[in-house]
Amino acid sequence: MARITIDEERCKGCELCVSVCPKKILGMSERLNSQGYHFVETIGDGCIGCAFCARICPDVVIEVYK
Amino acid sequence: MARITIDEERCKGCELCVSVCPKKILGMSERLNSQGYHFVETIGDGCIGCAFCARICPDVVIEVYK
Amino acid sequence: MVTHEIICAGFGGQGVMLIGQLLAYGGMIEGKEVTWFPSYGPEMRGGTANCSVVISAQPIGSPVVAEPDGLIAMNGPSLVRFKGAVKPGGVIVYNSSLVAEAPELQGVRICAVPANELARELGNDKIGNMVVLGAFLGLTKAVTVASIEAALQQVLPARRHHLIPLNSAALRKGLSLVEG
Amino acid sequence: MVTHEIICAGFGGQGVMLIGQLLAYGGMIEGKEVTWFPSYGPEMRGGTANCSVVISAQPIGSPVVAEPDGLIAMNGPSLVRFKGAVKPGGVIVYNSSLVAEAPELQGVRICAVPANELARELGNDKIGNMVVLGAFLGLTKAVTVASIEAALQQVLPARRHHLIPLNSAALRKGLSLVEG
Amino acid sequence: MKKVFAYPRALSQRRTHYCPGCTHGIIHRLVAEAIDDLGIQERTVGIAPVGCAVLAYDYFDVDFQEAAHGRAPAVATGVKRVHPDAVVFSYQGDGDLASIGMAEIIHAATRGENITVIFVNNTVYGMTGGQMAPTTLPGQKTTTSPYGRDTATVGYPIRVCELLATLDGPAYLERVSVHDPQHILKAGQAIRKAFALQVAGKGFSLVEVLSSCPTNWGMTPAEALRHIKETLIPYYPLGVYRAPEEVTGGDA
Amino acid sequence: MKKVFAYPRALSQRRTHYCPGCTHGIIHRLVAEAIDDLGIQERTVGIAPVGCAVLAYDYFDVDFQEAAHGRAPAVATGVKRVHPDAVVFSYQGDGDLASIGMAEIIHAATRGENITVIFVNNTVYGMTGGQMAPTTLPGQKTTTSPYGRDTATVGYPIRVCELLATLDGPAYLERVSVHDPQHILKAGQAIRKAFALQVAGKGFSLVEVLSSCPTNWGMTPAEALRHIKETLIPYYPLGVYRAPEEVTGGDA
Amino acid sequence: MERVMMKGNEALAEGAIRAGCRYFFGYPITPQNEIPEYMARRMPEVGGVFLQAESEVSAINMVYGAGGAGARVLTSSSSPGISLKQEGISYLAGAQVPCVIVNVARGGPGLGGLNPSQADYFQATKGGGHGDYRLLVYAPGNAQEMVDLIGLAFDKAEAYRNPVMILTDAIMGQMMEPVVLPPLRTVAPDQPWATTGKRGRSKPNIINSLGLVGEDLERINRELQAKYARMAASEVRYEADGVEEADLVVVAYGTTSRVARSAIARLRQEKKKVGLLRPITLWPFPQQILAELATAGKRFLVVEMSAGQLVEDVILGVNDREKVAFFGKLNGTVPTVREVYDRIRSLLSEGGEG
Amino acid sequence: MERVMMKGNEALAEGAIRAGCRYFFGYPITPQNEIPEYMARRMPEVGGVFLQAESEVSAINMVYGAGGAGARVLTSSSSPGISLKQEGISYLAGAQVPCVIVNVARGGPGLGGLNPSQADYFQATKGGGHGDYRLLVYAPGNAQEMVDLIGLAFDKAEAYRNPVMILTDAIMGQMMEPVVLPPLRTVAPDQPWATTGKRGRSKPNIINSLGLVGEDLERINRELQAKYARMAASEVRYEADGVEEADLVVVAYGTTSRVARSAIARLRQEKKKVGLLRPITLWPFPQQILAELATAGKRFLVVEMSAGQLVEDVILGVNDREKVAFFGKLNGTVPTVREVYDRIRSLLSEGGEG
Ligand SMILES: Cc1ncc(C[n+]2csc(CCOP(=O)(O)OP(=O)(O)O)c2C)c(N)n1
Ligand SMILES: Cc1ncc(C[n+]2csc(CCOP(=O)(O)OP(=O)(O)O)c2C)c(N)n1
Ligand code: SF4
Ligand code: SF4
Ligand code: SF4
Ligand code: SF4
Ligand code: SF4
Ligand code: SF4
Ligand SMILES: [Mg+2]
Ligand SMILES: [Mg+2]
Repeated sequence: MARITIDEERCKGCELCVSVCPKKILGMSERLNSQGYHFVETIGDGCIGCAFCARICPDVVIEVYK
Repeated sequence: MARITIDEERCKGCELCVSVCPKKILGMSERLNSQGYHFVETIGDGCIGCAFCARICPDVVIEVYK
Repeated sequence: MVTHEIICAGFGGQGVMLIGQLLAYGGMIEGKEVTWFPSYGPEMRGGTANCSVVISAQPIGSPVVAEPDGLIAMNGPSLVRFKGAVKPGGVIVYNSSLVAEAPELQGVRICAVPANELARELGNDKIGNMVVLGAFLGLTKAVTVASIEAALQQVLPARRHHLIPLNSAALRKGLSLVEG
Repeated sequence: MVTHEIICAGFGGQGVMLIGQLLAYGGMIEGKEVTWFPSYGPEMRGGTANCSVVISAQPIGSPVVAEPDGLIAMNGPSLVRFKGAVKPGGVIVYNSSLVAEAPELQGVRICAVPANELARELGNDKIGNMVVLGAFLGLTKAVTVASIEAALQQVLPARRHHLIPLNSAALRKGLSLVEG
Repeated sequence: MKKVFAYPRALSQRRTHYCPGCTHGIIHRLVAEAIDDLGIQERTVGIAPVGCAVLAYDYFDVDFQEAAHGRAPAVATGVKRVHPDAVVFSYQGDGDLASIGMAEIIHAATRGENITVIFVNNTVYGMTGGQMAPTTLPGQKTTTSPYGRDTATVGYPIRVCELLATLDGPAYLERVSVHDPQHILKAGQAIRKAFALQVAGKGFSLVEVLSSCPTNWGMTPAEALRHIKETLIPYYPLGVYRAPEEVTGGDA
Repeated sequence: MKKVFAYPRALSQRRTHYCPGCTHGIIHRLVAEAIDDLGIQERTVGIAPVGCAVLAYDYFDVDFQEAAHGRAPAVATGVKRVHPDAVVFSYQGDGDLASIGMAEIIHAATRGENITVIFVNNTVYGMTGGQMAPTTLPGQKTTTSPYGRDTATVGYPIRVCELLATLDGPAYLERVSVHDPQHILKAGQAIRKAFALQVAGKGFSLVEVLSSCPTNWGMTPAEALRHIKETLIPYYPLGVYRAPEEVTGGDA
Repeated sequence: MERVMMKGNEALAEGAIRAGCRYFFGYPITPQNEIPEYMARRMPEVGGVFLQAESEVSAINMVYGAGGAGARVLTSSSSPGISLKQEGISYLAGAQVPCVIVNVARGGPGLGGLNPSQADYFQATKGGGHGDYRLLVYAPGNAQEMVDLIGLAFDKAEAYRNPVMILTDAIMGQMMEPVVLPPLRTVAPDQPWATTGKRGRSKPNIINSLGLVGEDLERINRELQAKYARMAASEVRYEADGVEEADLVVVAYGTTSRVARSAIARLRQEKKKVGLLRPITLWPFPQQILAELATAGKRFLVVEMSAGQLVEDVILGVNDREKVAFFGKLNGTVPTVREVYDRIRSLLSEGGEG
Repeated sequence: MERVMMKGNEALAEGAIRAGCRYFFGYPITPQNEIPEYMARRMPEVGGVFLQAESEVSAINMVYGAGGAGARVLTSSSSPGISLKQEGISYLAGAQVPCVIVNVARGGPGLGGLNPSQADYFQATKGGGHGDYRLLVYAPGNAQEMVDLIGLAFDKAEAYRNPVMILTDAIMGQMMEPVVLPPLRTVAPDQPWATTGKRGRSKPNIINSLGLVGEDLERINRELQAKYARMAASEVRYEADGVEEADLVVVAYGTTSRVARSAIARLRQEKKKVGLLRPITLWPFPQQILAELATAGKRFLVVEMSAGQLVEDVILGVNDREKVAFFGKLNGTVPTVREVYDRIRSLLSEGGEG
C-alpha cells in the first residue's frame, strides 16, 4: 500500500500529475486555493507509489509514501 | 625571357621574396629607402617569371612581365 | 463630471485590462481625451494586474490614477488594495462571487456584482468582466454602453467579432442590475 | 640648471626610448625628481618614436616636454620636427650619419655625431644611441656618465649585463667627442 | 511507510512565480535533488540568469548571485576562481545562453572552467513574452517571428551541445528532456553527474534540458510536453555529446 | 612582354603600416585580386576590424566602414540588409572574431547572412602588442601568457571553422594558409570562391587564413612562415569545412 | 483627422515607419517589447527589414552598418540594454552616422525593475559612452509626441549626421492614448557620404571614427563640437505653460511633467500662480529660457523620478542653486499628483504666498 | 625608502597587489596593456589569479562574480572598453559589490586614438550606466598616487561595498616616475555577505540588484542614496596649493593638473597670485571648498582635455558661471605649459591685475 500527500496551497492546477498517474486516481478539485487555482486531489484508491505524479509536478506539491 | 619591376620605396626589406626565388636572383641592397629599409634588388639573371617573389611579397613591391 | 479617473483590478486572466481598454476606447469614440495605463505583478501568468483609465474633456495630466473616483475590483486582494484610495463621492463595483465580505466605506457608492455566477448564467465563464463593466457604466455614466459596443469592434480581433452580441448581453445584464 | 627638459627622438628600433629611460633612471639615482614619457607613431614596428624626459630638483609638473632645452635626434624627420621647439640656450645632438644637412639655429648649441659610423667602429651597429647620449651628457651635464652606467644595471635585464662594458665604451666615446 | 519522494532540502519553501505546468519547476527540483544527493548544499553557489528563472535565488536554499543577462558563465567563473572548493552552477535559458551570452558560454567551455551549467532550452524567450530565440524552430511563430521563423531571413536554430562539442575544453555535455517521468529520471541523473564531475574537478559540464513554455507556445501544459516529445526532440536529439570517458554522440 | 603579375586595382596606392614580412599584406592583396577578378569593385563595401588591420580602409579602393572591436559581422549585416546588391566583406583578426566577437560571428553564420568573412588567424593579438588570443597554441608564450599558455587554467584554443561547421547557416567555410607561394595561390582561390558565392546569393562564407606575426612571435619573416607550416597547420588543419555542394571536412 | 488608440511604444513604432524608417535592429527587453513586436509584424508589410539581433551590442552595431549605408534606421531598448549600447553609441557619434535610438527607461541600477524611471537622464544627455559627444535627445510628453518626435528625430539625425535619442519611460511606452498619424513617407537610402559601393564615385566613402594621429582626432572633435554648437543654437525645444505670470515654475519632462500638470491644474483652481516648463529636448537643454525666468525673479521646482539629474541642468541654467528646489522619487515609484501638489504648496508658503 | 622607477600602469598594478588584490580579470587595450601584462607575470608569484577574459563585458561580469564572492578584485581598460562595461558597472553598484575599475582613458569618441584624454569625466562621475548610482572616483596625479590611491580604493570599496573607479589617462599610465611601494598585504576573501556557499549560515547570501516589486526597488535605491550621502560627507579629497592667497584658482586633475602646475610655477616667479585646486576624488566632488573660495571672491580657470565636463561641476560648486573660465583641449592633444600660462595671463589682465 502506498499513498501521496498533496500540499494544496502550492498546486497550480496544471493537471500534469493527472495525465501521468497510471492508476488514474488523481483529479482536479472544484475548490480554489488562495492563489486562485483548482488544486489536485485523489479521486480513487490503489496508489502504487510510482511517484510519477510527484516527479512530473513542477511545483513540488506531492510527496509519496510507500 | 621574363623580368620583374621593383617599387623600391614600398619595400620593407622582409626578404621573403629572396627566400622563395627559385633562381636565387634576388638580394638586399646596401642602400636604404626613405622608410629606412634596405630594399630588394635583382642580383642575377635568369628570371623565369614564376612570380613567386611577387606572390609572397606582403607589400606589393614587385610586378612580373613575361 | 468632467473627468473620470478609474482603476480596474483583478487576477490576470479575469479580463480587467480589456474592460479598461474598452472604457478608454469608448471615451475616444465619444470625442474625449483618454488614457489607459496597465500595471502587472511579477508573475508570468496569473497573479494580479490592474489598469488606470482617465476619461476627460480636458487634456490629461497624469495617466496613473492614485485617487480614483471609480474602482472595478474583480477579486478580493484588489478590493483590499484600492478601496481606501477611492475619492469621496466615488463608485466601487466589485465581484462578489470572489469576495465574501462586503466592504464598508463612508461617502462611496458600493455595488456588489456576482460576476462569476452571472457569467455562467450567460453561458460563458469569461464574460464576468463585462457584467461588472455594465454595472459600472450604469452607476458612473463614464461612457455609454453603445460606445463600449462600438469599442468592442475596434478592440477585438475580427475573428472574435462573433462574440460581440454575447458581450453586449453581459453589459446590459450588468446595467440592468443597477438601473433596476 | 635646476630642471632639464629633454626630447629623444628617432626611428623605432634606434633605441631612443632606452636612452630616455637611462637619463631618467640616472636622475633618480642622483636623488632627483624625474619623469619619462613615451610617444609612438601608428606603425606596428618601425616608424617614428620619441620620449620626453624631465630631470629636476623640484617636483615635476608636466611630463610632456613641448619646449625642450635638450634634444637628441637620431634621424632626419625627428630633427626637422623638434629642432624649432628647442629653447634658446638649449642643446641639440643629432645623428649626422642619417642627416645630410646640418641644422642652423640661433642661440642653440648643435652637435653632430656620426652615430652609425662610430657604432660600427665600436663593433656593434646598435650602439649608436649610446654614443649620442654620451655626447649629450658632455654638453648638458644632465646626469653623470657614472649614473647612466648604474642605470644600465637596472634597465637592462640580467642576461644583457655582459653588454654594459660595450655601452660604457660607447658613452665615453660620445663624451670624448665634446670634451675634446 | 517510508517517504519515497520528498521535498528536497536544497529547495526553499517559497512558491514559484512560474506559470502552471512550466517545467522550469521540475528542473529546479532536479538540481536541488542533485545537490542533496551529493551533500554539497553548504558549498554550492548558484548563478541566476535573466529570464523566467530570474528569481531562482528565491527558490533554492543555497548562496546565489543574480547575473546580468547572458553573463552567468562569466559570473560563475569569477566565483569559482575565488572559491575553487565551492560548487558553482549557472542556470540559463536559451535566450540568455545562446543569444546574448554566446561568447561567454563558448569561452567558459573552451577554458574548461570547472563549473556546471544547466541550460533550459524552451525555444522561446519566456520572460519577455515569447519572442524568437536562437533555438526557435523553423516555422515556429513567436511574437517577433509572427509569420513563423523564416530561415531565409533569420537563419537556423543553434544546437548548443553540438556546437560546444567541437571544443577541447568541456568535460561533459548531455541533452535531456523532462516531458515524462522516465525522461525526468534520466535528466536528474545527467544533472547529478554534471555536479559530481565538478566536485571531482573534471572541468566544464553542461546539461541541456528541453523544457516547455505552455504560456508562450499557446498550449496546455500536457500539450506542451507532447510538443517536446514530438517536435523538439527530433530537432534536438537527446544524448551525451561529451563525456569524460569519451562516450560521445548518439541517441539516448 | 605581358604583365603577368600586376598591382591590383582594388588596392589603393598607400603603403601599409604593417611590420616587415607580415602576411596581412598578402591577404589584402588576395582580397583585392578577388574583387578585381569578379569585377565587383564598384559595389563592394568592406568592414575593417579593430586589430592590426584597423586601417584596412586606407589600403583598399572600395567603400569601407570601421567597426568596433569584434562587431564587424553585425556592421556587415547592417550594410547588407540595406544594400542587398552590394558585396559586403569583413576582415577580422582572431582576437576580434574569436574572442570579443564570438557571439557576432556565430550569429551571422547561423543566420546565413550573405556576407564574406576573411578571418586572419595569427594566434596572437598583433595590434596591442602580442597578448594571448583564443587561437594561441598550448604552451605558446605571449605577453599575457608569459609562462606559456597553460591549458589547465586558461583552456584550449578554438578552431573556428570546425565550430561554425556545426551550424546549418554557413554556405562555405575553408581554412587556408599563406606560408608559401603554392598555398598563397590556393588561399586566393578560396577567397575568390567566397566572394563568388556571395555574389551568387548563396549566403555566409568564411575563409580562415593562417597568418604570421613575426613581430610578436619574435621571429624573422621567413621563420614565421616556417612556424605556420610546422606548428600551426598541424593544429589547425587546412581544408574545406563546408561547401555549397556539401564537400565537407578533410585535408586539402 | 482620424484618432487611433495606441500604446506609446506602438505609436512610436508606427511613427518611425511613417517617417521613412525601414530598418529596425533590436533585442527584446521589457518595457519596450511592443516596439520590436510591432516592427516584426509591420516591416514586412512596407518592404522593410526587422531583424532581432543576438544582443543589444550587436543591434547597435547593425544600426551603425545600416546608418552608415545611408538608411533611416531605428533601434530601441530599455535601461540595461542601453548601457550595453554605449560603446556603439560613441562610435555612431564619432563616425557621424545618423540613426535613432529609443530608451524606454525602467528602474535601475543593475537589473532593477520594470517600473518607469528617469534615472537615465545623465546617461542620455552627458554621454554614457566615452569621449566628447552629444546626442540630440527628445523626451515625448504624450503618445502624439511619440509619433511626431520620432519623425523629427529621423529628419534631424540625417540633417546633422548625428544619432538622436528618444528618452521615454515605462509609463509613456505602455500607456494608450489616441493619436493622429501622419502619412507614410518613403525615403531612399542614398546619402552622398554613405557606403553603398563606390558606384562610379572617384573616392571611396569611409565611415570611421579613428584618428590614430593626434591631429586627426583633434580635427574630428573640432568638427563635432562645431556641429554641437549649431545644434545647441537651433534645436532647443520646450513647452512653457503660464511661466510668465508664475511665481514658481515647475520643470519636468515626460511622465513627471504629466503628473506636474495635474497638480498645477489643481493649484490654479486655487488661484496659485504656478507655471510648467517642459523641456522637449533634453540636449540641447533649454538653458536660455531658464536664465531669463531666473532674471525675472522666478523660483523653480524640479520634479523627476530620480535622485537628481535634470536638476543639475536646471541649476546650471538658472545659475543659482538657491532658487531651485527638487522633488525626486527614487526608482520604483511614480510621484502622485497629491505629492507634487503638496510640495508646490509648501514651497509657495515658504515664499510667503501660501 | 627605496624609490623604484615604474610606469604609472605598472605602479598601479603593483599597488593593487600590495593592497591585497589577488584577482584580475581584463581584456587587452592600449594604453593600459601594461596592467594585464604585469598581472600575468606577477599574480602567479603571489598565488593570485590573472585571467584574460574574452571581452570587457565578460571581464566586468567576472569581477562581479569574484567581488560578490568576497575577493579584492581589479579590472582595467581604456575608454571604449569602459563603455562596454557600463551595464556591468551599473549591476555592481546596484548589487553593492566592491571592486576597483581602472580607466586609462584615451581619445574618443568611437575608436578615437591612443592619445590621452579627459573626456570620460562625465561617464565616470555621472554614471555611464543606467540608474541612479555613483562610483567613488579617484584621479591620481602622479605615479606615487597610482600606488597609494589604488590601495585606498580597495579599502573604500570594501568599506562601502561600492565599486571604485580610478580615472587616469594615457599619459599618467605610460609615464615613468620613481615610486615608493608599501609592504605586501594579504586579505582573505571572507566578507559576511559574500557568496561562498552557506557553510553553516542559516540564510543564504544573495548578490542581487533586482527589485521586481516597485517598493523593493525603492528600498534598494534609498539604501544606495543614503550610502552615497555618507560617502559625499566623508570621502572628498583634493590638493589645494596656494588657493588662499590666489586671485585666480586653476582647477584641474590628473595630467592637466601637472601642466597647470608648471604654468603656475612660471607665473609665481612673476609674482602672480595663482593657486591650484586639484580634485583627487572626482566623485564625491570637492564642492565645499569651491563654494568657500567663491565666497572669498576668487575667480576660477578650469583646464581639461575635453570640450568641457569638469567645468560643469566647478560651476555647480562655485554656483556662478560668470566666475568660471574654461580652457579645453580636444581629444588628441595635451595642452602645453605655454598655452595654459598664456590663458592664465590673459585672464589675470582681464581682471585688471596683469
Ligand atoms: C541586457 C538585457 N537585455 C534584455 C533583457 C530582457 N530579457 C529578460 S529575460 C530575456 C530572455 C529570456 O529568455 P530565455 O533566456 O530563453 O529564458 P526563459 O525566460 O525562456 O526561461 C530577455 C531578453 C535584459 N533583462 N537585459
Ligand atoms: C572594445 C575594445 N577592446 C579592446 C580593444 C583593443 N584592441 C585593439 S586590436 C585588439 C586585438 C587585435 O588582435 P586580432 O584581432 O587578433 O588582430 P591582429 O592585430 O592580430 O591582426 C584589441 C584587443 C579595442 N580597440 N576595443
Ligand atoms: S504515486 Fe503513482 S499511482 Fe500514486 S497517485 Fe502518484 S502517479 Fe498515481
Ligand atoms: S502537477 Fe503539481 S501543480 Fe500540477 S496539478 Fe498536479 S499537483 Fe498541481
Ligand atoms: S619571378 Fe620567379 S624567378 Fe623571377 S625574380 Fe621572381 S621569384 Fe625569381
Ligand atoms: S617581399 Fe616585398 S617587401 Fe619583402 S623584401 Fe621582397 S620586395 Fe621587399
Ligand atoms: S513564460 Fe514560459 S518559461 Fe516562463 S514561466 Fe511561463 S511557461 Fe515557464
Ligand atoms: S604586429 Fe604582427 S600582425 Fe600586426 S602588423 Fe606586425 S607582424 Fe603583422
Ligand atoms: Mg527560453
Ligand atoms: Mg591576431
